[in-house]
Amino acid sequence: MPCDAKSVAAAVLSAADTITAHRDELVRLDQAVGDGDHGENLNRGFGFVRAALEKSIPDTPGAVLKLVATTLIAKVGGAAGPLYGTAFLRAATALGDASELTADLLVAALRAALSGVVARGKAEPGDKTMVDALTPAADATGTTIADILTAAAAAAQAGADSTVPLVARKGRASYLGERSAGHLDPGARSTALLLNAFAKAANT
Amino acid sequence: MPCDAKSVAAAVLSAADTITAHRDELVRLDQAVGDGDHGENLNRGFGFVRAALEKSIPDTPGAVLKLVATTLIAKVGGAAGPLYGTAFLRAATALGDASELTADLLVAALRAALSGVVARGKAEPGDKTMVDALTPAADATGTTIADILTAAAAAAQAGADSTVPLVARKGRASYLGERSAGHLDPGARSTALLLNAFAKAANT
Amino acid sequence: MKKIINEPADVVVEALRGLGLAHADLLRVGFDPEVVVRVDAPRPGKVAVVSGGGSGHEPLHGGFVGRGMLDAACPGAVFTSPTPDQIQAAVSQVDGGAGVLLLVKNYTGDILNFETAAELLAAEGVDVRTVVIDDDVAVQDSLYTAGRRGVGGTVLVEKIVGAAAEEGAGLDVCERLARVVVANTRSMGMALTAPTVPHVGDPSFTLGADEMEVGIGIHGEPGRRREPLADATGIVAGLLDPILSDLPFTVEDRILLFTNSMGGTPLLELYLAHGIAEEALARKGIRVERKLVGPYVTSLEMQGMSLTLLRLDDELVRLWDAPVHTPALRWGA
Amino acid sequence: MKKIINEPADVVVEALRGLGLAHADLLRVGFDPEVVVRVDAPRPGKVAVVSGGGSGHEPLHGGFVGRGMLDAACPGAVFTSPTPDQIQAAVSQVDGGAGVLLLVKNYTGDILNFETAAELLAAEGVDVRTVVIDDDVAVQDSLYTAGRRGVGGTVLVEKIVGAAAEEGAGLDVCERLARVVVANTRSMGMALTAPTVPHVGDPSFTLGADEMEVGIGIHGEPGRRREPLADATGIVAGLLDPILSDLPFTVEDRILLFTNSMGGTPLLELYLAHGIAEEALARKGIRVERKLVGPYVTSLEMQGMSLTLLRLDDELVRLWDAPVHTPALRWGA
Ligand SMILES: Nc1ncnc2c1ncn2[C@@H]1O[C@H](COP(=O)(O)OP(=O)(O)O)[C@@H](O)[C@H]1O
Ligand SMILES: Nc1ncnc2c1ncn2[C@@H]1O[C@H](COP(=O)(O)OP(=O)(O)O)[C@@H](O)[C@H]1O
Ligand SMILES: [Mg+2]
Ligand SMILES: [Mg+2]
Ligand SMILES: [Mg+2]
Ligand SMILES: [Mg+2]
Repeated sequence: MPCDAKSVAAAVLSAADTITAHRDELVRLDQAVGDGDHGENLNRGFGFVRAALEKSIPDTPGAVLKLVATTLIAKVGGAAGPLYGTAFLRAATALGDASELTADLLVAALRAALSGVVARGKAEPGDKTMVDALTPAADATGTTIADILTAAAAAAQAGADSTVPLVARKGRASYLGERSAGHLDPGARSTALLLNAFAKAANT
Repeated sequence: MPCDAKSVAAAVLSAADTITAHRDELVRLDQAVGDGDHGENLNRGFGFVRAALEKSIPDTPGAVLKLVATTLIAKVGGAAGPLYGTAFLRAATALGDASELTADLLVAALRAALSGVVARGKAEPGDKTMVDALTPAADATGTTIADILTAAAAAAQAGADSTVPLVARKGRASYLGERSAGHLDPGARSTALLLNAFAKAANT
Repeated sequence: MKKIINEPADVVVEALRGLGLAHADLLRVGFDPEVVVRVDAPRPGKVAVVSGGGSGHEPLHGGFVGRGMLDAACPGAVFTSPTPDQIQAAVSQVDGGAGVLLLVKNYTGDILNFETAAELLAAEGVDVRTVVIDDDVAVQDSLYTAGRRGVGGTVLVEKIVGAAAEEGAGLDVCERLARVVVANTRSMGMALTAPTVPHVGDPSFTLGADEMEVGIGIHGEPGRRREPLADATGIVAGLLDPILSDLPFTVEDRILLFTNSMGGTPLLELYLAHGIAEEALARKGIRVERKLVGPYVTSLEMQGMSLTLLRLDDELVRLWDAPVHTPALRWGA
Repeated sequence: MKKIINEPADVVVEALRGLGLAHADLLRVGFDPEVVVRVDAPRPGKVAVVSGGGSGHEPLHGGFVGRGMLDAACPGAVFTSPTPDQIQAAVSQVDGGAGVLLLVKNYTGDILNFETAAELLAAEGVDVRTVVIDDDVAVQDSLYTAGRRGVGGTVLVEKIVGAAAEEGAGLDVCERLARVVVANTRSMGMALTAPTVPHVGDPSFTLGADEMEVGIGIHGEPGRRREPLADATGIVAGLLDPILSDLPFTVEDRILLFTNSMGGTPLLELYLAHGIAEEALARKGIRVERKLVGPYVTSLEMQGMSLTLLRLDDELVRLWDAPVHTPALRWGA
């Protein structure tokens, strides 16, 4: 099955549904080490994404991701808005104006997303941020889109889980010092959730 | 045993102790239908009375009561300060400069106290105020000071108890309308407590 | 009890010390008895405007001492009216020989203590007048209550009368004006939570998670009735309707709308409620010409709000706009 | 959750509507995206001073829009930094051609969003500078944190830089001045209770009846450490000591002392704490030359307080005293 703009849009819509379903979980996670808005902010942002995609779907996979990026940047705010916005923007750039997503383009897009987040947020692996989920995800390989995304999603969740014992060194959780240890990073968790939703969409 | 200024002062001191012991009870009663300060205010006022009497005792029973009156007026505030202040002031006036309290003087003093409170506060029996305790108390008769005070204390407590079902028509409790029913009036209770302390002192 | 205090018995005195230090340019604080007086008092030939009441309603009254408003305030214990000697002391420090106007919120305790003070002052030859503020429509004004409470409207009375006194109006004019403002002011309040009085140590009443008290006063007295928690639109309507029908306020009235926080309600919510109230009034054709939004007549940390409406005329607008310089209200000076 | 709101998602927009109605003489509120701008903006030739941040800290920032302070504020969702398009919209409405200074509290979200906006604005040819405010001594400023938070000191930066811009100072001067104020300002806060974010619905953290959070921020983030509840004297010392030793402030320093309520702490307690702080500073020989006491940088209904000290010089005193006319801060105008 070719992965055109419509397929990518469908995957984004299912990711939006995942965020809605996990809004409260992300709020709770962010309450523990931050300010409790991560789930609300992403849900608000993806709500606007959903509305935009339901109105009309751009022509190329890259254009779909660019729409996601600009919407998140304009509607989310907080740390996650610009970080996810940049991730989707760089991924969109990596896709160029290809009319279909390929395995190679996907690998390139994941790496571009990671380097965008790192460029903006300056976090390193181990800082207890979404970078801990995105870094292993960007190493995922495979021959099909579904394989790569499945591997990326699993890697992202493992990376997210690895944030639990860490002491945060970036973002709002870093204010807590040692008290940030013992909690899952909300941004790492949302990264895993998004990739998992994309993987599911690719596998159906 | 003659009832001179020293005896009256001793009775006032034991009344002060009673107020301290019942401070929290009076706070709770006032919380239910008012603003929760009745116990604190009386306790603060009688604390100053205690300090004054411990320093020096005036020469006559009337002068002792006048000291109580002026101290309560100056230190209590709220409704109870001027009302009890007036009660003690009128009682003091009724005693004149007699060097000893007699049964007749006591009856006159109780009546004067009641009429003072009514003159100031304009409450009638049944309005759910200290007047409901003081009115029956002022009707107390007997041949000795101890008898009269014992009867007055019992009547005051019965009067206080009678306030429970009433809807308040004076004071802060009146703002509650029907919701004031079912609660003991704090001022009626403190009147009963004071008279009971005086009766106990007279009986020892 | 969670509060930033030392000994509960010392709260008022220590808070007054802080007020005096923070605003030494405007007022001086006296102790034993406690009074807050304008730094430049007495002002010869000026009517002295004096108010007071229990503490716990800050900035009322001490925060309104200064140019164009109060000459002195008498802070009682928390939620307890001041004593006559405080009132006498305050008056003696600010009496400029042109008479003294006492602005008294209608509570039995306040009435009795100010009354006693007024008698004693009159006996000393001071020309002292008393105007009682009773703007709370939640209380029925009848023979069978202590009458309506003085609540949010107090700020408006103090500001307007203070402005007149500052301009040199005589005692008769100030007294008349105070009565006019009282006659044209109506308020009503509600609470989501109860305040905790320091010397009591626990909340004044208990409300369920889905309940609110409507027709609440400012002393942690329970309100007139308990209702299911409403949304902001419902809350505002529940306050506005009884106010409007009481005076009544009518189409084309010019009004001052005062949206007051009871202390614990954040400004975010207060502005939200204010907007709803202004829009509701506009829909009814009532012209909101002046506004005041903030925590001005509070009940410690109680969450809740009140609305106050004052019917304006040109004179009242002019006096409202006149310069005022106090810790809590300041403009034009 | 007990709040005076309608739909949680509409809180900010509805509150802004109320702000706009209440202060139509000073500011105008725009929607989609949300901005608060001076009513007389743009002022040709004047440096535009723009700030913003999450909502829930009112009066920060919208309450400081007006003459002598901010030209515009960008209110984000509750506790969420604004988005670049809000910042761009605000700047485009107030840019008077003399450059724009963005005052940004140091939080990752605020930094990233203002950074994005600044890039886009620069690309459009706007001369835009950014000064980051990071006055919270509770956070270690190291490679291993996001750096110190911007908290209470924000008001002081906005007031002083706003005064300079109002007098006609150029962008370089305004930027330098903002950096000077930031460099000389230190704050620390504590909380007795947690705020409840409307879209979350329950308190941001839970504290035992005998606990307090020390080193708290203004977003309901838990503080640096949890301690047994102390009395006011202990609380003030616990805030003052780390502030004093940080800059450090020394004997004979002239300072502005800002005693801030986190929202839910009543003025009675705040003045009490202020008095203790002023007396403690006096004992150390540090001269408190200016004071600000009130709820200016809040965290919804959170009970708690912060102290901010700013080391003054003659220029800062003059700019602090300069006229300001905003909803929340007003003098000399
Ligand atoms: N510098 C950073 N680099 C990468 N990710 C970051 C950085 N700072 C924060 N994050 C991520 O952002 C998440 C928080 O997002 P969110 O709650 O929406 O923003 P805010 O912290 O502004 O409230 C954190 O859990 C973390 O994963
Ligand atoms: N008009 C009145 N006449 C007589 N007693 C009154 C009147 N008003 C109030 N009281 C009494 O005062 C008591 C309350 O006293 P207190 O709590 O000290 O004063 P406040 O109501 O000012 O807080 C009431 O319980 C009632 O007995
Ligand atoms: Mg967050
Ligand atoms: Mg009482
Ligand atoms: Mg009282
Ligand atoms: Mg946030």
